[in-house]
Amino acid sequence: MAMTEKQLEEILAQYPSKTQKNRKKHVLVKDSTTENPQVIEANTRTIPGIITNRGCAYAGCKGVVVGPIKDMVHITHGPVGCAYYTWGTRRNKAKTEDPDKNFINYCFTTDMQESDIVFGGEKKLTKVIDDVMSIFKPNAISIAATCPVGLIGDDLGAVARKAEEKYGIQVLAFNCEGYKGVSQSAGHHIANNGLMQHVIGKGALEEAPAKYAINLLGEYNIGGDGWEVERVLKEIGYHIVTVMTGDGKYEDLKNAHVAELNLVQCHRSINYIAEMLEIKYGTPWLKVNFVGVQATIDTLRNIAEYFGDEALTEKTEAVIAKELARIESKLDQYKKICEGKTAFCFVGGSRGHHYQGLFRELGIETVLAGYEFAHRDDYEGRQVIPDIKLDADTKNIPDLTVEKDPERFKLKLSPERYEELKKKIPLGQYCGMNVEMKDGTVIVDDLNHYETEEFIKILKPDILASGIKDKYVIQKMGIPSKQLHSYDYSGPYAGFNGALKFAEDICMSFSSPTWNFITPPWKDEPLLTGTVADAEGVA
Amino acid sequence: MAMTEKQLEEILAQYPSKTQKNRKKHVLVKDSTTENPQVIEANTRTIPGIITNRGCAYAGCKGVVVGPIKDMVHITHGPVGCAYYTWGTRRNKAKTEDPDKNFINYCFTTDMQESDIVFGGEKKLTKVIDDVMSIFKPNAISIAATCPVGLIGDDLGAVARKAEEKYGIQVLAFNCEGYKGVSQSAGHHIANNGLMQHVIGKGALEEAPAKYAINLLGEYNIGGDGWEVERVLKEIGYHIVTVMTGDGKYEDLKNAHVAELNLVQCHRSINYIAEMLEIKYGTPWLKVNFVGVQATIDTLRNIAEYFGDEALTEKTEAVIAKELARIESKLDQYKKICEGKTAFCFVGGSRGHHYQGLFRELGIETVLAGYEFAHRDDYEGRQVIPDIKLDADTKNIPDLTVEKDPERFKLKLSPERYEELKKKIPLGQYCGMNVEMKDGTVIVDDLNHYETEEFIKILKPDILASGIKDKYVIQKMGIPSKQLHSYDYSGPYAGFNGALKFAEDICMSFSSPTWNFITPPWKDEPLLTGTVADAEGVA
Amino acid sequence: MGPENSNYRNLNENPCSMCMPMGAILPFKGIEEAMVVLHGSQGCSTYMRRHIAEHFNEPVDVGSSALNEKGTVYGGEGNLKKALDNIIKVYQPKLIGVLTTCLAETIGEDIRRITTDYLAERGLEDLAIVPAATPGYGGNHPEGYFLAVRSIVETLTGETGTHAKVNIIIPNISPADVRELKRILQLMEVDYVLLPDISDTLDRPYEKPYTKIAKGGTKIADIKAMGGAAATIQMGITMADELSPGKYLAERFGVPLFNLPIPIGVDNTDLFINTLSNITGKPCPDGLKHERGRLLDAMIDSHKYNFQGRSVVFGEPELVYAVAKTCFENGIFPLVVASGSKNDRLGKLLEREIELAPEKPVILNEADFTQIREKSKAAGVNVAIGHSDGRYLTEKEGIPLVRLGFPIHDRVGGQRLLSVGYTGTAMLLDRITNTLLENKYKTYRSVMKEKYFRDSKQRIAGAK
Amino acid sequence: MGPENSNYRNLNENPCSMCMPMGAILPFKGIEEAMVVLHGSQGCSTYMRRHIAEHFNEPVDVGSSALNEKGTVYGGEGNLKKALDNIIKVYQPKLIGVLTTCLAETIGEDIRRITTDYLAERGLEDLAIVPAATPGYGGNHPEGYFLAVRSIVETLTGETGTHAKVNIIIPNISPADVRELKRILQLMEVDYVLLPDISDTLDRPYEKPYTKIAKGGTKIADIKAMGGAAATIQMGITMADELSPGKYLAERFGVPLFNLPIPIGVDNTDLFINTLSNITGKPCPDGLKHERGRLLDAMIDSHKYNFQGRSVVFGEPELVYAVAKTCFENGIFPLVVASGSKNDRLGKLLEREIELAPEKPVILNEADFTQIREKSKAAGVNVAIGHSDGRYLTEKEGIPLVRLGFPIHDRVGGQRLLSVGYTGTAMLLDRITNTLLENKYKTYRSVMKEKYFRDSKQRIAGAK
Repeated sequence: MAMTEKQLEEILAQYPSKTQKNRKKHVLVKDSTTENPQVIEANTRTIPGIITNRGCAYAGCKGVVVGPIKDMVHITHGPVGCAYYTWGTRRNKAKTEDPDKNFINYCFTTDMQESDIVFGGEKKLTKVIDDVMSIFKPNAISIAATCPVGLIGDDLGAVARKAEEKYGIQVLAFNCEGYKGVSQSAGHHIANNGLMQHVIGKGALEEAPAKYAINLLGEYNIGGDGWEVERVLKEIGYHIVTVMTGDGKYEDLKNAHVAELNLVQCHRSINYIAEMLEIKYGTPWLKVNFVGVQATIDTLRNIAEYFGDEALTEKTEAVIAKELARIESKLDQYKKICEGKTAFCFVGGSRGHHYQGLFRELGIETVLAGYEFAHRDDYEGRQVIPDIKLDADTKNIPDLTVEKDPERFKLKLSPERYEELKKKIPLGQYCGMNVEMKDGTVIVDDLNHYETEEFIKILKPDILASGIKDKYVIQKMGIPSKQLHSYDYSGPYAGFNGALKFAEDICMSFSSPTWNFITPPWKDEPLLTGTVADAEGVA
Repeated sequence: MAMTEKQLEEILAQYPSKTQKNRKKHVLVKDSTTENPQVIEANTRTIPGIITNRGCAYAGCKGVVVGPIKDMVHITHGPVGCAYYTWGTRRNKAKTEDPDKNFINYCFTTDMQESDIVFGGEKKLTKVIDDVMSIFKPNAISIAATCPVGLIGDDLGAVARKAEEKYGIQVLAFNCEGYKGVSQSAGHHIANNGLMQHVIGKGALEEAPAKYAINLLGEYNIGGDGWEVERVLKEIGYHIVTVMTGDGKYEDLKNAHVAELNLVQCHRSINYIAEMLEIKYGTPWLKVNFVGVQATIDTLRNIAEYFGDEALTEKTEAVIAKELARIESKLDQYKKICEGKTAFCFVGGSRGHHYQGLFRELGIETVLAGYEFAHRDDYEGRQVIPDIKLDADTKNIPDLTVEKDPERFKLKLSPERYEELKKKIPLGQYCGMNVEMKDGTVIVDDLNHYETEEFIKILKPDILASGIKDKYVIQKMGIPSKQLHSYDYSGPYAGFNGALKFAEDICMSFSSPTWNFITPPWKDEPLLTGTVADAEGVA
Repeated sequence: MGPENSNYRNLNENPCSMCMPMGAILPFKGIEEAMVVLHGSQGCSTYMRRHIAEHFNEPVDVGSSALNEKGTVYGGEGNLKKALDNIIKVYQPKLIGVLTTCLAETIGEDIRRITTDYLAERGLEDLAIVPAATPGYGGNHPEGYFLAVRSIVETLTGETGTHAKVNIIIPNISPADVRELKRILQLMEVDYVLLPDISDTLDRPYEKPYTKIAKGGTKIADIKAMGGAAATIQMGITMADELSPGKYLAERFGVPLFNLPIPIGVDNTDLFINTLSNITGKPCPDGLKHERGRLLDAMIDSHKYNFQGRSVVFGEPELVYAVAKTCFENGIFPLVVASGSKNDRLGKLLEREIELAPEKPVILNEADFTQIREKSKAAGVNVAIGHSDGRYLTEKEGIPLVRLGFPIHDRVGGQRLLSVGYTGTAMLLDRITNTLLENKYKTYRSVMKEKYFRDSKQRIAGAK
Repeated sequence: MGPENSNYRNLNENPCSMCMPMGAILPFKGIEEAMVVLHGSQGCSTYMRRHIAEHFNEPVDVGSSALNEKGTVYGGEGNLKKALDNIIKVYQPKLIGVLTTCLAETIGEDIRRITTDYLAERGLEDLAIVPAATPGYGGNHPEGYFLAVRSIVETLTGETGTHAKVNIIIPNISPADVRELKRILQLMEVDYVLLPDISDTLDRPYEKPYTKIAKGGTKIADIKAMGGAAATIQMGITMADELSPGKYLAERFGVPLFNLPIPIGVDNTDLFINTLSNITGKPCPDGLKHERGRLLDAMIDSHKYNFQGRSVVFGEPELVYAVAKTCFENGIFPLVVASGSKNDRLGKLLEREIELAPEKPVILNEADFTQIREKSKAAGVNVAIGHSDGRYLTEKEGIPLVRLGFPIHDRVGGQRLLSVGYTGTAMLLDRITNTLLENKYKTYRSVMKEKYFRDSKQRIAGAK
């Protein structure tokens, strides 16, 4: 079922006129026949009063990027709520080699009180760092600011520096107050800058300790995704220097500079670092996608292509063949259940794009997709980056400019080889989501509850992939929902095993007999119809 | 609070006259001033329609005595119910050295159907034995008959003999049909005879493998009682040949003849065997009581006295001192809560007697006591045995006559030493419960629900020690109940630790704030009295 | 889908059922001022009182004729009459159920004659005595239950004028369930006779003074008039016709019978509500519709967790049917459906559900727990639903048990477990779903470790 | 018995509370046709919606003024008005709650003025806007909850004629609890206004078509008339006077206030029932008396198991008080009583119970789970009662958790948990007792082994 421009206009017509005008730029009905590629507005201010699914800069910085680093203590400087709200909620898994150095299940906050707001919170923060050091002795500490911190002028940097001097460990201060930028995207940027500036490259390694050394960027190990990806990569023979940041370690992160290649899974949250790593250390980055069987296969082949080693290529094919043999027939079973169905796919990061491929493999067409906090390049491809006009909110996020590291820069590829590879594999490239979507499908930036409902009424999808905030709106409308933030406590969904698990979980929604009951019999059916046969009437 | 004869008569007057006459003989108000000791009728037929707490012969044989032997498979031959009802309900604990030879958690039955009743159940029983042998390979098997088996003429003995021939293990047949005798006491007798005739003395041992070898008879390890007793006995230095039958082993039982002394805990259920062991093997028996601190101490000293070894006596005193030091102050705390309270103590076996001492140690006076299935000697002492007239029901239980074993009989004590010891310790003696009860207290044989209620109304006890069948009658009357059959899933209550645990559990009933609520405020109190103070009235 | 032949061996090892008179006692406990006597060995009464008391945590007075060896030779008539004398004097009941046992049936006691004679001899015109032949080998406790209800109706119900009441005949469900049925009937404004009604008698409030027979229970006058009712709704679809009280009322008095499942699950509850509407012409009230909506909402919220459930359902056939159906509705697909009874209807009734299910369950008749355990293990069951004896499935196989039915002796509140109607179904489902979730979280680390770190010693943190 | 000084360190490690606006959102969800807007960063609204939705499994639409850096400099008035415009257009609410956040309060936004201006500018006479100042640092979510209710009353309630209704002001309890209170009020034949009423709005039935704002909630007209009520019963004894809506109604309109605990436990429920009787002159009906009797009966049946309970109770002070009291009543003596809030009433209110208890509990104010865990471990606690975050007590210390309160995110059915009134108390107690029993059976073998066979390799079978 496709969407007409008229239907779209009717939906938007319910808004006040200013809002209508604004939202119109954030919604496209895909049309590949236009003279110029379609433009979508993204990464602009959220309209007040729209029930957006977006979060804030603190969420992007502490919640997404910095939080999963397991051997650091992450202190939320602010009133108690914000720390609480990021406690375990992203389901970033982490295994522990050293149980005393895994703080992933902990939540630390200065729990600022009214007096701290009035008199300043630096003192309390300093004491909290003292507490943390005396109890936990982490390898490093991060401090994330919430809204009031910037407003009352607490100098996190100064507190952090003093603590660094006192304890001889790194204390990273992130000024990621919630009001900064227009979404969590600002927080990713702030986090990336901080990690780049203070952590990466601080390690002692000059060279990778093994062949085929790679970093996995933008993989947060939700539900164990990263573990599945690592399983396959290790089997082929890659050495993973660091994962940013799912099940990630501060100690590994410091040596990210030694990798031969950076894999970028979530483009939005981590492309800053990928870019800077290339400039500073000469490490190219490759856009990868481990969501979906074919995407995983393509990705594995692309990585092998990059290294250009015959044995590696052979091993890659062998692993692909083995994995396929193991899962294909099971997937086919699931496909029978899914075939012909349609989905909405609205998530943050790159998932709004990635999961379309996996849906397609199951026979499910994505009829509407979008991102919570993307920039235009996530939709239209990186080629539009030069054309993007930055608004004031984005400009306010300090940009980090890096240069070639005089000692550690190492060209991993000759410029010729680079250009040659670029034609074959997405080296330093990302084409965005839009190009892969069919004409007539809908692309929506920053979808809200109202629009969700309206689009559902028109497009009548069979399933919605989204988050918990809209999950119950969707289900109350009688449509199964698949949470792609927390996977409904399931997962992993990445790689081969993940595709299978995803297929299983999606089929669950279609197969569960529960959905047979959503129309009460007294509304649509006469009394006793279809059931009276069960009753044994004896007159 | 004591009971007058008049009150007693009023209670019994509610019965039809025949019943009244009968029951009168089963109830005494203790009076030590009578010329001759008071006589109580016991072990006579239960009056139909009285809500007795007694069970049947099957319960006494399979449920009590034979069932706890852990390395045997016990098959209930009958319809499914009787097997089910004895499945785990006695809480006989058993530890396992060999997990494949502990069947305590299992329940086996031939599950007789109507056709088996019509055509006979021997075939099915034979097949069930085949099943058991092929699956479990036990060291021995018992078969217990339920009501219909005897009536339809199944020859258990014949089936058992054939199975013994086929499998080369012992298969013991017990004709313990439910209608035999007047209570479970008949079943004890049947079980005792069977074990004596077929198991004890069949072992290879000629001598005890260690010094101070004893058997512990009539200890069923409910809630772990036997473990606590064994703990103390072993610490002193006794070697326990076998326990009959709590946590007991068929393999050990076979060598029961080598012990130097038999300890009899539950007089009622096991005195037959104790007597026969003395006749056949020359092993004296000592009445012991491990319920209560002083009783345990007395018992330990008596045993030491029997062996007459100085080191043993010293070790006994050392253990007593150590245990006392450990528990005394705690017991004193509990005693403060219990002091001055009164109890009913009505249980089977010897517990109606034993627990009175433990109650007394806590400051609780027993104002009514009795047994479910005792004989007169359990009340009045073994000296009345010659005077007891056996009724037809008891006579129907075949008596086993044993003689000196020509090879294995060994006089453990010279007749002189025996007589000398008898003056100091209860060797071969039991004085019964009555002698220890105070004047004015009530002694009831085969107490029923109606009488329980009536006695409660008059004697207003603070706690009732009884079983689960009357537990809820008691509690509905607003009085705490302590189950002394299954210990309310608590225990152990024997020995030093047990006394402490019992004290704790009893205090629980007195201390639990729950009992403060048993009168609804709208019945006895004006609205809002005592509680309105909590409400903050602002007019 | 016929049941598996359960009699692959003769041994019943760890039984999943009790005997007939045990089941027959229960309905008598749900009639006003009633007592019951077992004609047989006193042990029968003692064992059954013990087990019933342990489940309900209530006094359970059951008399016995205390037959002894002499009785087996000369007959038990004298004993039974004595028992009746004593019980009448002390309890003053309005009705006495007289049940036989293995012993009485094997020696051929004619309790109908004895009790008829007794009433005549004693001139007790106001007392009703209901005899029922329930030998332990004649069936299991569920059959005993229905037979007793049928005997009650056969003995008491007579010719009467027609009236608008609906007979509601129920199986062995919890007092809380009975109260919930009564609440629904009240919401539906249905005038009814519910038989038997244990809601007060076997879950009686603490109250002074203690009375020997609990207040409450179905009124005898109401039972007498059941033949004139507008219809009978009987929750007894798994029961044979000869045990069916509803069938008797239909055949003898022409009362239309609607034989329905216990209203657990959406379909079963819809059927109950719709049948009531059909009989009375009264619509489903808004309040109930909301409860239904809330149940659906709960089912949707839990459907992904439930779909990971692989269940074994065991116990009394009537309850097993309703619960299995509910499991099917929620994707908690039953892989083992077991009852200790001889019952060939259970499997047939589930045929449609089984056909649509992704895996076919094993239907076990005359099952013991050894079979149930073996089949559950083989099928990869991850949740058990049934009475307390299923705890062995947890202990031996790690399969968590959702306690439901009779008996529940290792937890409190079996009498307060609510599972019928829309609201009760939601409560039952929450218990099942949360059991699945608890087990999932408990085993998460080991599962992930097995999958991704089999060969390492690394520990995994951060579950959920 | 003063609380322990919890601030022995500055670090809050694993918090036991959320922030003020989180609590303030909830009451607005219990008013008919109401919406709520957070004035601040959009992240606040997103986080809180996420957490509320996860607990209730319901849609939770909460607007945000989406303030950005510019707003922090020039003020957020424009954004807030835009937010109101959009919400009014799309949701057409009858009432909008406007709550501040850390950001709005730190920059000093005057929402009372802004919203007053807004209504005037737009000419929206039928719309009510309730502003409430709820900075994240101003208290925790329980304080936010009561402050919001007080703001609602302060804004809406006006002079009115007296009437016979009773105001029932309730804290954050489950929708099932609210329904149970309403059932009790109906049984007592009390005419009432219950504020806020989330029983339908945050536990709404599946129903077609979907409506943006759930049906149900307290009627605005009723709230307006609360000043004329016969009395107020407020379940908010742990709350400071300045947060007390009932106190306001008493002082402003002279409505007599009965500030009571949540009716969990016998005493607390008696107090509620008796207060209702006292106000209305109506007696406690038989049905309720039976429920009370059944609760007592259940308490007696479980008292030995309960007496072995050593509990930690944590969460929102009002719930903690009622549950701790219930634990005292049943001998499940609380050894740690903890709330994340600053609250000096909790310990004082429990003084009498503490005095009678065999061991004195630790009262923790402004507690985090690290403290709760340490104190629970030290006290040998064997059962925890509180919301899902207490699962760490299970994971780290093996203390089983009875889930109760808000939030419950690792099990289903938090919205259906029933704990108030006599029947609810029995259900809560069964959950606690069975948790104790389950744990006891699970650890029985190891306990016995430790005690009797420490030095042997013997395994123990035959538990129970």
